[in-house]
Amino acid sequence: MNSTPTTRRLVLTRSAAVIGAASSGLLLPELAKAQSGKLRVGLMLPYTGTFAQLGVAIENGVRLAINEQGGKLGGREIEYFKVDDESEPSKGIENANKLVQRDKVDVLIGTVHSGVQMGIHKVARDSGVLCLIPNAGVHMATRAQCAPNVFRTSFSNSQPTRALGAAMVAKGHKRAVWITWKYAAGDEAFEGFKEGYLAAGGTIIKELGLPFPNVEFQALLTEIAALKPDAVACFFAGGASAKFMIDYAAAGLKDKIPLYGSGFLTEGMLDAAGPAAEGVMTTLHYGDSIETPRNKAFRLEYAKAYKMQPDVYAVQGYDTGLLLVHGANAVKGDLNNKAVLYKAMETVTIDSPRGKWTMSKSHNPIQDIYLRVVQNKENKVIGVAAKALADSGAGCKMG
Amino acid sequence: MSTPTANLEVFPRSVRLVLWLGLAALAAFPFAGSDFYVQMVTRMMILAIFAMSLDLLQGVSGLVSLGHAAYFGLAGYALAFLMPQNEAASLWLTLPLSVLASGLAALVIGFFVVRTHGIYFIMVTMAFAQMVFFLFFDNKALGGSDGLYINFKPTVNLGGWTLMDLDNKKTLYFFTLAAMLLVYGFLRRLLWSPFGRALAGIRVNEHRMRALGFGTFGYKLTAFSLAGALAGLAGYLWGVQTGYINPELMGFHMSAHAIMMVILGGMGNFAGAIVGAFGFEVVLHLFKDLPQVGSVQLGKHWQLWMGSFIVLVVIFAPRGLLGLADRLGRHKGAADE
Amino acid sequence: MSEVLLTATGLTKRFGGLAAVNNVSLTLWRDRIHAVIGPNGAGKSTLANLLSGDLPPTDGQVMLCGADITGWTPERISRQGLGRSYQKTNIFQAFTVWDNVRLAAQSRQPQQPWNPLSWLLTASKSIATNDRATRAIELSGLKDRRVAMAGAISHGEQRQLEIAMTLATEPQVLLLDEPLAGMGVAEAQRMVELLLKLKADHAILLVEHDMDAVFALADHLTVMVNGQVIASGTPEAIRGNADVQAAYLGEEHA
Amino acid sequence: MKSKGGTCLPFFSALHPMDFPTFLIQLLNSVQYGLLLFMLAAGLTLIFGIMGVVNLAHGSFYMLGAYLAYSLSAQLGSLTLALLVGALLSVGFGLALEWLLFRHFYKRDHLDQVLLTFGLIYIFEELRSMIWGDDVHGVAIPALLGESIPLTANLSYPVYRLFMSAVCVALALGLYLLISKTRLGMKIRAGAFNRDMAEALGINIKLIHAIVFAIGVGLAAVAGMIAAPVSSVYPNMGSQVLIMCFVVVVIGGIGSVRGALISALLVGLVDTFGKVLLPSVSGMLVYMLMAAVLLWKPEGLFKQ
Repeated sequence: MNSTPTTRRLVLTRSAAVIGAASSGLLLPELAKAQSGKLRVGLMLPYTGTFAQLGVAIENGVRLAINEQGGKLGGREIEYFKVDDESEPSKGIENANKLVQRDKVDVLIGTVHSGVQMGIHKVARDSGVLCLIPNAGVHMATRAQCAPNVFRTSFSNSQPTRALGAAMVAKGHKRAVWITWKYAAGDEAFEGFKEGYLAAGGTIIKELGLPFPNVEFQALLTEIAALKPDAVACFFAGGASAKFMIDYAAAGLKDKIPLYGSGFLTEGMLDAAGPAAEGVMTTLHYGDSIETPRNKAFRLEYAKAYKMQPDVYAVQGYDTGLLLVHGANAVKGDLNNKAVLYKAMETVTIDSPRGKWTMSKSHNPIQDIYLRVVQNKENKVIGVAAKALADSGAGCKMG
Repeated sequence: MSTPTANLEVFPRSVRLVLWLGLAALAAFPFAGSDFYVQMVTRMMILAIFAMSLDLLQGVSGLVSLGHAAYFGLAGYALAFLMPQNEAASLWLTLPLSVLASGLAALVIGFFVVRTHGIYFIMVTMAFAQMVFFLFFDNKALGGSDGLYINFKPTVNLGGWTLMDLDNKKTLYFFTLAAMLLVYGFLRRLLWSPFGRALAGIRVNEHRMRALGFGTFGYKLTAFSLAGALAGLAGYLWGVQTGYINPELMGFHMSAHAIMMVILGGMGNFAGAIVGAFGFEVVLHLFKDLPQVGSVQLGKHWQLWMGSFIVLVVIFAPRGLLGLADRLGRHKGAADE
Repeated sequence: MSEVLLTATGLTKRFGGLAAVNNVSLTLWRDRIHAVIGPNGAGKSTLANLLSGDLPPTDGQVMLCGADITGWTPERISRQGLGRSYQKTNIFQAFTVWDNVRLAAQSRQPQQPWNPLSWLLTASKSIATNDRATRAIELSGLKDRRVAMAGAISHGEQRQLEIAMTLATEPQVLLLDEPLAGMGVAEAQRMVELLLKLKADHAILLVEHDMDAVFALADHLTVMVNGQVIASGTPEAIRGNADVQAAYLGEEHA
Repeated sequence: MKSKGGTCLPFFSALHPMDFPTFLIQLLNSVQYGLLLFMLAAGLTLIFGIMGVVNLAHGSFYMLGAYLAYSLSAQLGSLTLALLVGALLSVGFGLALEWLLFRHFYKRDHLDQVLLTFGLIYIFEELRSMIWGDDVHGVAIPALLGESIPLTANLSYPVYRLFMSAVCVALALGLYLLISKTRLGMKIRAGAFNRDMAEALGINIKLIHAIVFAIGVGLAAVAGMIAAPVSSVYPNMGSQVLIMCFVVVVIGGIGSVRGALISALLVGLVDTFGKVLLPSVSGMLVYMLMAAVLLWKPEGLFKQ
């Protein structure tokens, strides 16, 4: 396809324009950074790709909590800065720096993907900027690499699954097969399950794993059938978890071998999975149907504000907002008063839709984990699987 | 496949001028830009080295590797494993070893892949890169899916005395700039060496080269290993700058982006690779930072703009930005006479 | 008093069932032009490919300058002293005439791509290479087309360039696949003169369609039909050969 | 490859025996997966082999199919109907795309094609997110295919998967007949063999190419639609199958539909048993297979 000189010239001028615009575009934020009195809140969340809707839910939650304070933090006006982290770990550092160094944010809220969190965490530790983790459960953030300026309001990867064991044994399921993807989150979820299940007196007869993000489960389902365990416990998240439940049911296993899992198996997957999800039991730090006024009020307010139902991610975002509000109020909006700020955040008790929770020494929630069962397309909470469950925080030097 | 067109190997004055201006800008930039932009440009220069290393294969030898990121990432991992947990290791030790690691990997893999041609070559390089990717992704011992931190920057000492402190962002900037210029100078030299000419011949007509008595396998394998080693240099610098490496650095997208950078700038002359790397990154950032217009957040749809941009480039500027500059330069010349 | 440079004995190439070249033997002498003729699909080009190593023979043996080159790679055979031009013009379109020939000449320098020192030399400054290239280009009469783009010059000139590149490798044996194909009268005439000039210190195998040229040039003729040699001998002998007239010349002159 | 803590899967967990019925079922799984892969790869290999176009965006067509199945089955209330309409839509889409972009790239360098289609991936992803959003959706399995056939005490095989396999086989046969028996097929082969010759024979090569491309897109989309009910529909689902498709095509030999079938089954086999027998390296196995095959036959099993 040969292009005429005119188009060529066009394109050159065009590309010249692009470059020019680019360079100016690169310097613009610099100029805009006239130190306004506004408190700068950075949101580094996935807005494209597999986790996009999680990013949106989290941002909604954060904004909801802050808007409850009249959109102010400790009396200060705020300005939001957003970066799409694409759930792309190789860009984690770069994107975090965009917020910390370019936009000079006072607090960085992010993110969903554990790999990206590694990047954010590095930047947070190096720069000392206040960092709130609204989802990613990667262990190191509140263990070996824990930092005074990093707080997590969601969970550690092993927290939800640690509560599974007791519930399963209670139901008489003493021999279980574990299945997950072979990646860090899967490994950490397994750690939790293993500790909880063995402690409760169960035995793991086999541990199955398939490469991430492979979704061809049939081979392993066949193996599960051959192993004939009392129950299956799993960790899957994202689109593929719906497929897993569908395949599991279609293979006729659902009625023979009960399926348990970390709550992320069913979160946001119930429409997709349909009947295949019915009866699946999961443990998580939240459930839509928690029968407390606090939760009801929150859900109503959220639905009003955003014309959609909140999920666990929205709650995590909301709690992140609450924590930030609490801290900011304690220092009258002066986030540089770190000592006071951190003290306030460490000693906080968050009155969350998921129930009251406190901050562990390693800055990870000490929270109740609920046992939920899927009933007519809803995660029905049928009890508390573990009260005030804390992450070990192993290797954290703080506190 | 179309008959290969002549690469823009010798630059007309217009292009040379642009390049010199660019260099001047790079040298001056740290004194103007803030830390963030200094780091950003440092990263761009690192990617430029990466792109140049690919250009040696893609542009000069006509070997399109869709797995070049593997060698980029490997050196980063090498650095991570060489760097002790609680003290800094020396650059004199870690740099050569990391680059060597990538080079050797490329040599071994190259031994298999340079036998294949055209689309098969594209696919086999991809396959081997995927293997490397999963090797690191699936194994906790190698860092697993979350990757590894590199807690220290390598020390650069001579005798008892510190040559430079790479923790200083400006120092790292100029160190990277020097590396980039060094690589560029080296590759330009190599382009006109008998080796480089033979590679060019292989690109245009490998069959004829063999009939003329060239053992093309040796040439291609050497080019592949050399490119791997240089990609390793880039990966090493990446590891030094970010202090965090993960499997995605070896992933499919990283490789594809490198290909794009080389094409965007213009193949076969290394300057194009540099221009392309900068252009690609700048454009990407530009699109992601697009402002809100009315109710639409333009930046949110950066994938759309990026995709369209790439498509337009392929259609209108198959020879890349430098190719365009060259073409227009000639038009002007014609007009003046 | 001339010497044998290449002998092929019982060369055979089968593609699946059919034999494109079947038990062909021939000998090339320095200072002689040996022409292979035959109708389309007679297996002439396949024969050429067997000799140059572009195809491995199914059976048979090839000796070149005292070495058994059967099954060698093209590059090795080339370095052993066989230079080949192609029926379908096979040059570096994207390079200038000079670069084409220079590159060909470079093939006779020691090749060590893995040697870092060789990466720092400048190819165009190699005196040995340039001399070789200059000789080849002057011999083939392309002296004043050096700077032209190989893709841009006339067909005839491209054929000359083919020869020039071959000569730049300083071969003992020249294997020319239809060098006259598609040439104008004048061009053809120049080519014929060139070949006669080259004959002096090369052994030449000429695969050619142009009968007049062949009979004008060749010292020895081999006639192939369906992959087999039906006749071999001096031009006179071939002219007189009944089979040949039946199988080939008849059709050709009809 | 044991590693401290976390999952340390025994390197060769097959050391505990696999009983025969289980083995048979795994075989069935392999075939079933292989057939699905084939349906995806067939379109790719056609476009490859006949137009010589490297199409990285093939996965996007798969995704397009899945999302079409989602919306259409909701609109029309029947998956079968959705299949038909979706197939037509996607073929139309293919024709448009061919006319707008691809036909200008047949003669271009592989490089340009890689680039073009990589750009398209970005565009399709964004359009998908604009049109359908980023949620995960499910597609109901038609009632009469919803059953499962009991195989062992506690394992049964979903009828729908058998249906999928059946469709794939049917398509494989259809393709075979189309290419080797019909006039169109003859023309296609002629075009692939030598376009100039074909043109000389008065074959409208442009039209042939357009048709083949559309068929390719159609195949990918249909694969997506068929798979939607079991795979569920989610962002980026295309990119995950893409690479696997390329592996299949390359192992089989570019342009060879038969090769694609064989290699798809091969890949299915390796992937399925790899997960069970060599879990610790299952991620790499398929690529090892590809590398091995190409070292043995640098142009795939069935070179055209």
